[in-house]
Amino acid sequence: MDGKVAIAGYNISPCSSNMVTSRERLLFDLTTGLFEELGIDRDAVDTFIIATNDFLDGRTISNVFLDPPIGAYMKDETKVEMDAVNAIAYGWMRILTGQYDTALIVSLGLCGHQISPYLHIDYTLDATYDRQLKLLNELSAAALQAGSYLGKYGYPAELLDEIAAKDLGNAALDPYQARRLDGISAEEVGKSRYLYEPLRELHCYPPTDGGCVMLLASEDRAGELTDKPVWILGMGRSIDKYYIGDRDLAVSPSTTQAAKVAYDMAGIKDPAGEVDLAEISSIFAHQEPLLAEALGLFEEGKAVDIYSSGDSAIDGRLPVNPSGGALGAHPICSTGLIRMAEAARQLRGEAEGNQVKKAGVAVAHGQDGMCAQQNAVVVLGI
Amino acid sequence: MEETKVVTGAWELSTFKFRVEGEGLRLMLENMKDKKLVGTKCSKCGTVYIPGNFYCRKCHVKIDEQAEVSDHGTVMSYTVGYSDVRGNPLEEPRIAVEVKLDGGDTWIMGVMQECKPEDMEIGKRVKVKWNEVRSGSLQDMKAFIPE
Amino acid sequence: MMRNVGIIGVGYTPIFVSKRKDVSIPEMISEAVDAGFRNTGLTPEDIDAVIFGNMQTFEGVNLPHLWAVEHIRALGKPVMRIATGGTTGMSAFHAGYYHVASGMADVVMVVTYEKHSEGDAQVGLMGIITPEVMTMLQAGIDVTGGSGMGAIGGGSAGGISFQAMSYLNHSGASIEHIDAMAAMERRNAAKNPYAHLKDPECTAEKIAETAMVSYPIRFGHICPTTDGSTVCILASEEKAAELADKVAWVWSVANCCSDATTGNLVDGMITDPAEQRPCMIAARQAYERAGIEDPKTEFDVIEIYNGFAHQTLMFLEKLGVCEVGEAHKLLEAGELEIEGRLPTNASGGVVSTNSIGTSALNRVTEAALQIMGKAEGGHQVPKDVHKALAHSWGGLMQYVAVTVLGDTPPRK
Amino acid sequence: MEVSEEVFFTPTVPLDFTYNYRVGSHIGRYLEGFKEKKIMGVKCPKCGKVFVPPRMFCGPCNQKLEDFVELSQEGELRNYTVGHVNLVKGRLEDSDTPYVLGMIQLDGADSLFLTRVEGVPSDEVERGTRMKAVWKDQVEGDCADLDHFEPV
Repeated sequence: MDGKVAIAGYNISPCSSNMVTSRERLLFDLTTGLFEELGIDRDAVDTFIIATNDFLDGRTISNVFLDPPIGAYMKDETKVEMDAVNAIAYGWMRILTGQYDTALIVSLGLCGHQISPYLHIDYTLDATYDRQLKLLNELSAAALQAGSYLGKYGYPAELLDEIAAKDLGNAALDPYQARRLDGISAEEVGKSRYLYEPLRELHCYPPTDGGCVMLLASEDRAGELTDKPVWILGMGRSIDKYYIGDRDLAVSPSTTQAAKVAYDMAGIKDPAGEVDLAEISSIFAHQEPLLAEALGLFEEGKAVDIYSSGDSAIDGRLPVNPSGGALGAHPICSTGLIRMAEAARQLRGEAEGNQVKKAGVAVAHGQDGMCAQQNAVVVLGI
Repeated sequence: MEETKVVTGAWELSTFKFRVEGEGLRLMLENMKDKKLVGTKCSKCGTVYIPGNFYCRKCHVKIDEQAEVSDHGTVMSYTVGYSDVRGNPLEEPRIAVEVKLDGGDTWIMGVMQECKPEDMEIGKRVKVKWNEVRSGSLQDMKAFIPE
Repeated sequence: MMRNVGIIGVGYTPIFVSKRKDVSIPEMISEAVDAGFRNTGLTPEDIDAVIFGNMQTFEGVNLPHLWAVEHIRALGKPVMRIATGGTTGMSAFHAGYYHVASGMADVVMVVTYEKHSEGDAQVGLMGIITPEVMTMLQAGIDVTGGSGMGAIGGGSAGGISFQAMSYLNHSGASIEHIDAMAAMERRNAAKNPYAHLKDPECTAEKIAETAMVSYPIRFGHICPTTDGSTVCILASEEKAAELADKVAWVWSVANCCSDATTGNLVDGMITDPAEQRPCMIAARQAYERAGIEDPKTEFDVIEIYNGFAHQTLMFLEKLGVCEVGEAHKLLEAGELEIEGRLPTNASGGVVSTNSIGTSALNRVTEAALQIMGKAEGGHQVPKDVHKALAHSWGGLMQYVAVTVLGDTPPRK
Repeated sequence: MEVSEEVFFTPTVPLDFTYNYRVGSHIGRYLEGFKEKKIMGVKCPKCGKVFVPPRMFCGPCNQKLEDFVELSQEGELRNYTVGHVNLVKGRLEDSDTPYVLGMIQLDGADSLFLTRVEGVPSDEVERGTRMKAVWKDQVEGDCADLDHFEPV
């Protein structure tokens, strides 16, 4: 790979279950806020990439009214209809060609007040089979995955309470998270109601409104824009089979494949030893250790020890989701980008109450589809 | 080619709760009671939006200034409708116009009345036909008619 | 560092028709994917990444690549879903281009489709502005009352009439020219095995007999809704040399957007839909990047995205391949015909075949096949094709994407 | 980023967009089998695996699948979840009674099959239980014909 690409800046919205805003207003405020911080205006942006979804926004061509509010009037704009980590991948490639020096990645998901987020997965299902059977939905599929994961290693269901308590504790310290349950214990998590066993309400992401924007820049341009560039060291993306009956749900081969590509690019040989922190789009509690294993950060079969020892806590050996992750907020399409922004916040040493001790190399992850069918992994460094 | 079974599905748009920006539209509606058309003006480029907008779509800056525009304007484009999009004929042709109101920069769509299709042309001067009774609704502006 | 990128193969579903009753969505897509592999001799192992695009509200399937992952042979590969409305196919192609140009992939497959028969295209288009229409209702307007609002209900068809009228007014062309344009494209379509509405004997008079929808748009000027899928395979220069006999090289890509031009009472429009400044900006940028000095003389073939027949004429002018007001004269002189000086939409264009997700990609693939000399069924232009221009528009008439292709690599 | 609710119009859409899906050759063949209370799978000529429901491709082998095989109506419960809620148009609603969804490996199949499980209390479900298919009395070649599975 020739040339380097940096995160020059980002702006995360405070997320909530009901953000009293419109898509236009949210994106206008996010972009102008970022531009102000960087001391630039829309002229400094060469190309714009929007990550939204027609089914979440409730309209055909969901980006159709979003170009002026992000400053893209009479400029180059395109849309990646996936988690915004994929839009980052596109912006990164555009800059690598040398044709563009800056790319603004824009994402929003109004999945709290505007739409039930579970419908978004319903519409991805095989329209001729699964949607006719009406048994599968995002939650029942996730529960089957959780059962498969716990069953594989013989983990107790209480592991899920431990994971969620760790994440929700972190989320309570983070200014951008929607679900704020200060000081919640694993026991209290274990008292929340069952949705689909073994998943309880607090093991699952909360329906969330939110958004995030991020400016990528070439090496030369990054130097002019910021004193604290965070570099994209590696990127990988991959996809698994569709039918959950075909998949071993306890593992995530596509995450492993994506991570291998990203680590190879970044020159990382021993991820568990070399990565300082991870921000993972685990939208259900069991997905955090499952994906951390696929990312090579956790040893398989050791999840109970890892969570009981505090190894993955903010002050642990390898903090995972020090921001609280997607159990704190999951504005679909933005979640992976927020993970990247949270990782950048750590690497820049600006994470305040969530700050980990050593932050030199971070991994961020985004997902799409049922049971994390499609995954994107990015390695960041300073 | 063998025909295969049909099954159904839906996109449940009825479950959506949209929030559509309404600052500018509400400003216009309020003033329409008094036969006034009030929009907003970008202090950077001077573009006058009717209905108003909370930011300038061209400049990407916030807008705070209001601006009144005339209820007279110029036809920028028009069309004469003969059938609906599925080909069912309309009872009589209808004229729809895009009008740029004097003092404003945006085109707004409306129905043209008191004018035959053959008398229509781009550049034609028109004015708003106000409803006698006005309630701050889009109905207050009944149609465009020749000046 | 920008690498050279070439198109090494194209795959279409065997037919583009209004209703494919025999196959499911993924099954139909697989036909184009199979054709892509058959036409190039490649296998899925050769593909590094897949780009996928369509307009998903037309079928009500969200992220269809997830369901169709095995049909598009994408397991274990990076898949990027691109969706930008009418320009989707070309935006997806551009994403494929940047994958290869950046060095992140050597061979990329771009997959697009639309299966309009599973939904209602008018309703799908209505979905662009449903909240705005509902807002107008809430604000008191009688949406059923006038053709203006009725036209909005028709999605792009309504605003299109304003565009066509404005175009006729400033270009000097007449509605009879739009009739003649549509007729030429339907005749060209008859020579393209992958076109939908074919009429080898079509004339302007025949088009003029079709019902007037909203003056100056007649039924005969409007694209059909089509079921079909298109695949395009891109490769780096090194891989292209290894894998392909004929290559159409990508000289440049560019795109630009303005503001959604509905002109409704929630958002008044700020640009004339016939002004098409984004088209002029994108074209200028594409020509600069490709080193095109005189767009009026350098192109041998042009493919224009024309959901409505007047757009062929309008965009020829906006792309700068002729003067404003000149396009209809070129048409009258027969210069736009397959055998003419400036063959335009030899494929029959979108006005003859519109499976929306594929439509913008088909402009690129058709231009590429002309360069390769592989256009089937009699629509290959007789002269050597060295440079070709492909265009697309989308959104509410505010997105434009263009691609310039050539028969040699653009850079040493 | 947030402003007063009064700024906005909050329209709703009074209708859902509807679609008609062609099931295609493979699900078509599967549902044909249902008319005779048969469960059809499809076998990959390369890896030999049998998939249910049938689909056109084996991704890992890049093989087109055309070899339809009838599967046993019995199999083993491999995974399950107990549902305490229903999702109705995306909204969570409490279920009157907990219900069981199971992933069954039919004898002769290599993929798991999602179904409702009945005939066993939701707190007594066990992986490894042998299960059998229970059909509706009237079958029409519809997904709903195969009603549920229950212990053998």
